[in-house]
Amino acid sequence: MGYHTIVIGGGVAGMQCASELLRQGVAVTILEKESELGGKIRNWHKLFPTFTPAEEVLAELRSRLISSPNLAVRTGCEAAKIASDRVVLTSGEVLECDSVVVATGFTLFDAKVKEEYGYGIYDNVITSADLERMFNEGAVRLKSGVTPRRIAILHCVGSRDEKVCQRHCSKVCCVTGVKQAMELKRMFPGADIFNFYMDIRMFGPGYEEMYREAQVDYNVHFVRGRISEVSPTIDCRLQIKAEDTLTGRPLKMAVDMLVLLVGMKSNALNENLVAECGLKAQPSGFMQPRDSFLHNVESNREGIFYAGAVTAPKNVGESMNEGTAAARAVVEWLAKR
Amino acid sequence: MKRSSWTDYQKDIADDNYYYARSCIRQNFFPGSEKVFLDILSKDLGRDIYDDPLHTSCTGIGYHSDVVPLETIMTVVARQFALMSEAGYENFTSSCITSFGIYTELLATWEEFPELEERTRENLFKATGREFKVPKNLAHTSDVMFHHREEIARKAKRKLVNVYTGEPLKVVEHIGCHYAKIFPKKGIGGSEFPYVLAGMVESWGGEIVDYPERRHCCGFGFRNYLVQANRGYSIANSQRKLESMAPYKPDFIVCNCPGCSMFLDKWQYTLAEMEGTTYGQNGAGIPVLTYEEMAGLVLGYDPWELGMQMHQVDVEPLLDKMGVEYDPSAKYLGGDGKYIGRPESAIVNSCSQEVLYKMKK
Amino acid sequence: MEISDMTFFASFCIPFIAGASIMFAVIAVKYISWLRNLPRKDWRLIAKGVFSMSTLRALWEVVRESLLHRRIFKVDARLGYMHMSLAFGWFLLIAVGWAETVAYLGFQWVPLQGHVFFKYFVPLNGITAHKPVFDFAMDFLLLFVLSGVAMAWLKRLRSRALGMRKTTNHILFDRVALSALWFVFPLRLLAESVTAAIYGGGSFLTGGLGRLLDSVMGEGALGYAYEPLWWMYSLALGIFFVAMPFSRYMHIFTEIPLIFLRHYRLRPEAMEKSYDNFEVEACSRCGICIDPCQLQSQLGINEVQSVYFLRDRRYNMLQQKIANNCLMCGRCEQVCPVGINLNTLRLNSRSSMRNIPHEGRYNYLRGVDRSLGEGRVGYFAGCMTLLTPNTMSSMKRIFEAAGEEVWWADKEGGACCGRPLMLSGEVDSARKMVEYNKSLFAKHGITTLVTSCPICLKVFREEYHLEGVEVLHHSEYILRLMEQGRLNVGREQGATFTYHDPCELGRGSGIYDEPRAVIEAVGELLEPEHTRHDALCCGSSVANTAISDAQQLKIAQGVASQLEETGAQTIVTACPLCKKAIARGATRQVADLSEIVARCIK
Amino acid sequence: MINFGFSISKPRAIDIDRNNLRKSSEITREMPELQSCIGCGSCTATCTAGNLTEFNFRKVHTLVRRGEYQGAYEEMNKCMLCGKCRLVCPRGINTRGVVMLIKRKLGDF
Repeated sequence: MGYHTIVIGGGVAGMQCASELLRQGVAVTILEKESELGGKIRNWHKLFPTFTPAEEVLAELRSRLISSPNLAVRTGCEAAKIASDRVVLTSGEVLECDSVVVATGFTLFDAKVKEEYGYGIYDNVITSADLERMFNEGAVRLKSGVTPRRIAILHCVGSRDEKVCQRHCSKVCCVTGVKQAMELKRMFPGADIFNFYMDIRMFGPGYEEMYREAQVDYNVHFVRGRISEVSPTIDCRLQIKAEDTLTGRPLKMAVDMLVLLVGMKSNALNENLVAECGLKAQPSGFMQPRDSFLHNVESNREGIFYAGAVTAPKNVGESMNEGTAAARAVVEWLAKR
Repeated sequence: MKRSSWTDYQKDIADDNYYYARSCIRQNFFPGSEKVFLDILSKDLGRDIYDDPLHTSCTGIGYHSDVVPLETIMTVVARQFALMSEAGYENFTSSCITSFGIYTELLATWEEFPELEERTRENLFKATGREFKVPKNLAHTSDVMFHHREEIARKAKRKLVNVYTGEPLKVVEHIGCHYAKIFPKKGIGGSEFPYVLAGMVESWGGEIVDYPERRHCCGFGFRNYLVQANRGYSIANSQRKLESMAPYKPDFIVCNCPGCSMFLDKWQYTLAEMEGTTYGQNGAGIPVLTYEEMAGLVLGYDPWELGMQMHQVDVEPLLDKMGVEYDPSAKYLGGDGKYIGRPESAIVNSCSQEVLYKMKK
Repeated sequence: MEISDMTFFASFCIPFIAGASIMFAVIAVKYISWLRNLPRKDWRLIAKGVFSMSTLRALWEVVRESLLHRRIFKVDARLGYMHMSLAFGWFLLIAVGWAETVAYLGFQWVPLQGHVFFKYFVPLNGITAHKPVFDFAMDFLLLFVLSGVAMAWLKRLRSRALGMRKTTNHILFDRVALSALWFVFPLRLLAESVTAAIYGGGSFLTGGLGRLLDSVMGEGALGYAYEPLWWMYSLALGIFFVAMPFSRYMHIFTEIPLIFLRHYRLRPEAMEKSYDNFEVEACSRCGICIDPCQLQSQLGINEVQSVYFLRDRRYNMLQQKIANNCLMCGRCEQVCPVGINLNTLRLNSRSSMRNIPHEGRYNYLRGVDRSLGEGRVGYFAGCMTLLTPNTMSSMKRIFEAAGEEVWWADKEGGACCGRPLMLSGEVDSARKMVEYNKSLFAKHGITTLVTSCPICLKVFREEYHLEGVEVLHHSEYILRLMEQGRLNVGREQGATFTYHDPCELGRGSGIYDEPRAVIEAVGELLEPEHTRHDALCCGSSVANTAISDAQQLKIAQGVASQLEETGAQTIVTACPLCKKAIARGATRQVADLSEIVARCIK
Repeated sequence: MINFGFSISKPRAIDIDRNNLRKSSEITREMPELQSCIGCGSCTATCTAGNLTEFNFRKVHTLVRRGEYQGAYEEMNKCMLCGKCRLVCPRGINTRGVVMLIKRKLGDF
């Protein structure tokens, strides 16, 4: 066809979208701000609910892109201004194109903002992303080098929280918390794992079954209640306080490690998309698709499309589906034009 | 200190020319502290601070106990501000945390609801014929002390160090709830990890103890203490804090809130008399200091001049550790040198754990 | 030679004599202590029964069951033959053997070993003239017993050949006794054959085998084998006798006093008592109870069936989880050849583990009365029925159609009947519920009590002792209304039903015909493969607190599929719990009896 | 000791570190499905005893799992074992078995 589309963001949605566009004969340039493609799951260990290694998914995605002469990958660069026919990079360089897919994903919530949990203050308060890194490194250890005996996992850090202006649900943290609890339990069968949750939202196929498995077969303890504060104990552990809302009693305990399930925040770049490119965002900061049902991979501007978590928190499978859907919408639009 | 998050919460503190508002509790239970604060500011630091005889209680205790209505307290506060304006000051500093909380809260209220400020102006004018300007700068006196901590450190006669071991003294800092829990941005270091006292302690050579119940309330809670039947709840809070800090073997507790200083000090006596438990080393209580007293000791003031004989838990073990020279016999002499009498011996001061253990049996 | 000069002792007899003495001594000690500990009430029953027809009837049952094993024949003819050949055959060997001694020696006292090892003592005492008729009879009987032994071996190897899916997994001690028993008869055969070969005598079996051995081994070798074989025979008997009172074979004797005591109306009760020993030790661990157990057949749970339960209880190694893991469906009790009251024993085992309830327990029931309406007829739906509201509304329609004034005992929720607590062994606590409900019934002056729950029915009938109140299951009540012409129902054209017998209603309360009569009045009834006494349990029995939900479901699915195989459109049952359970596993409509009646009311 | 006219309030918080979790882990080991409780409350909603008293099966077993054994035995003794809760439990928990187990572990059986 001779068309050229720029895909901004080389995460799973962007990669899938690019591969689909290439398959349909559209030339693609992927702009990626990091040094290589892969996005967030590059640092992820295993994916729920199947415990598939994230690397396996990435390897397949890379292989779909690898041999195409129509593909250009520009790493280490960011888009400053977007229009349907051209993208201006922060360096000032202008790239011409026929359409643009925005697949810039999300930003991980900065756990330091919830300072009562002591992230960055106490050694063994870590985030879910840190834990995945530890899994990838092959060892989960306390700062002192010993193995944790009791671990608390706190759900909804930076999600459903007016106090940090994150009203939305990040959707994937619940099941991630369950997955990580199970992985930890596999690693340390003798350890006690406590998941502190507000609601358990097991929205996907196999998720509820996984939750149940964690409860019954892995003996993971689930306590309904948000941890309110974290303090150090004299033996360098962490004392956490919460309410066990199902018994209506305050609850406290010392744990060796606290994992904060950080939520998905709308990408910091979205503000720029609104201010500079005439695109619309939702109150949550995520981009607003043209229509939630009929045009959910299209933006309010012709020729600019969305794929993946740029519009809302999504899991890997959903992001990839949107990549495919966006590619199809691009091709249709190009043909119609 | 490991944590640096306090730097995210900074506030402007005036450097000079303060209008001083006293604290009901502090001037009654720790009168030496208010005096020494004024002395330090004016004599040691050479700052201008005005102790106005016309000002009154902010009525915060009454307000928090539901006996003073909002309109009334707003008018009282407006009068304080009017007095400040009349005296030619713009920087308001209050000795009491409750008052500080009240001033902060009312300023925020007036900002959100200007009509309330208008009505307060009318009320004040009708009642007293005065008019007021909101202060340019509002700070708690501990903020002011924090602001000058490095200068005090330079002038220090001694440090918060155990003279026998050379180790820094272990200090538990307790921040009054109304300092930053209501308006985190108005406290140095915010509400989770306030730095106002920790900053002084660290500048003056001591070491801060971070213990599990650090954030917990001292238990005063206004109504909870004022009604006798509720005092069991009040004291249980102090007990929870003391139990939590005891394993760290702190050398003393320092508070910025007069109520907290009083309750953490006096409830130790009550707990010892009720249950036979003491929380300090060597079977005694843990001395509780106001930050003014702490600064006074650092600057070389005489402990009895600081009013430290007013404490329930004897401070002599701490003075010994710090190498402070004092006249033991002068402890109970009044300003005129006359003997003012001494309290009866109390478990919190005199008994070792072993004796207690036997008593309990 | 004079008989008085005859010798009836040889050193090889010592194991036999010792074994037999120990056996009789131990059995005597056991029986005496059990009898001594019987409660006074039981003694009175014995005194009343011993000089009555009961004794004769008991004697007849002993012949039927202890020797001929009629009940096992009912289970499976091959199995029956096996048990009969061993028991009756051995009995006859002893009896005919005794007659043989008499025939040779006249009525004369001969020591026990003289009878048992008669063939050995014949040549020893110079008796040369043989009595071929006895030789033949004894050989024939020996062959009879040996055929049983052969079948027992076969059963160990291939139980299905004898109609058993699964046989008992025995403990080591039983295996020793079993092996000794298996060797007794082959060794006897060999010893007698060798004797016949050397000294003559013996019929087709011992004589024949003797001649064969003679031709194969030669006389010298036989001479060497002669004494050792008799030794081994005696030793096998001795070992068996010593092991017997401590092993499953204690049943051989214990079943006999048990039959007598049972005819004198002794029964196990809610609390353990001395009589239980007779029942427990009368278990032969034949394992017939294993196959009907759905915990085994559906869930593959072993080691909990009655045979194991009784074994563990007998050896004082009963674990709570074994006692608790039973549906108490009564299917095993139905087939037990010894007729042991398995459910009651299981219950009183649970009871012995219970706690002593506090005085004030369940005091919250005091003064509570949430009942509705007025009438001489009381309707107690039962807790579970509250979760099957269709049953409730159908009963309401039936009552209205019949013009019955009804007092609704628990429509708005009431106290439990107490049976679930009893089934869990908390008999004393259950009494509180019994007292509460009784006072409620008395307060409202009912004369008939109808319930839709067979669990409640059983406890109302057996434990409540409601004077002047007739207790009916709704199936009985509905049938009665129809018979009295107070309830007119029409047939549903072409409607086919199958019926699931609830355990507590069928085997538990003997109500099989009434629900069937009701169903046949409204449509066609198709019987499933397992029905009436042999009906399966739905798996949700309140008696079992051990199995999981998934396991309950599996049992229910098994039952449902069997019911669906009948091709009936609707599965009918008469218990709310069964209905709930079967509905989980069924693809067809499951209805309570009352529902199909209510919708056919004219 | 001096009487000041009041007594010190006891803490209400569940202190996992102070509680002895041995019995609780025995209970969850024997009945792992108990951990799958999602707190829906249908057991208590249908419970006869729960409608006449404060008895709350869900709350009691949750407290027991947290090592709060005080009073659990007496509470469980309010249960009549009728089994309605087992019929309604969406997680398929063997509730009657749980009652028996908790009574056995924490009572004087």
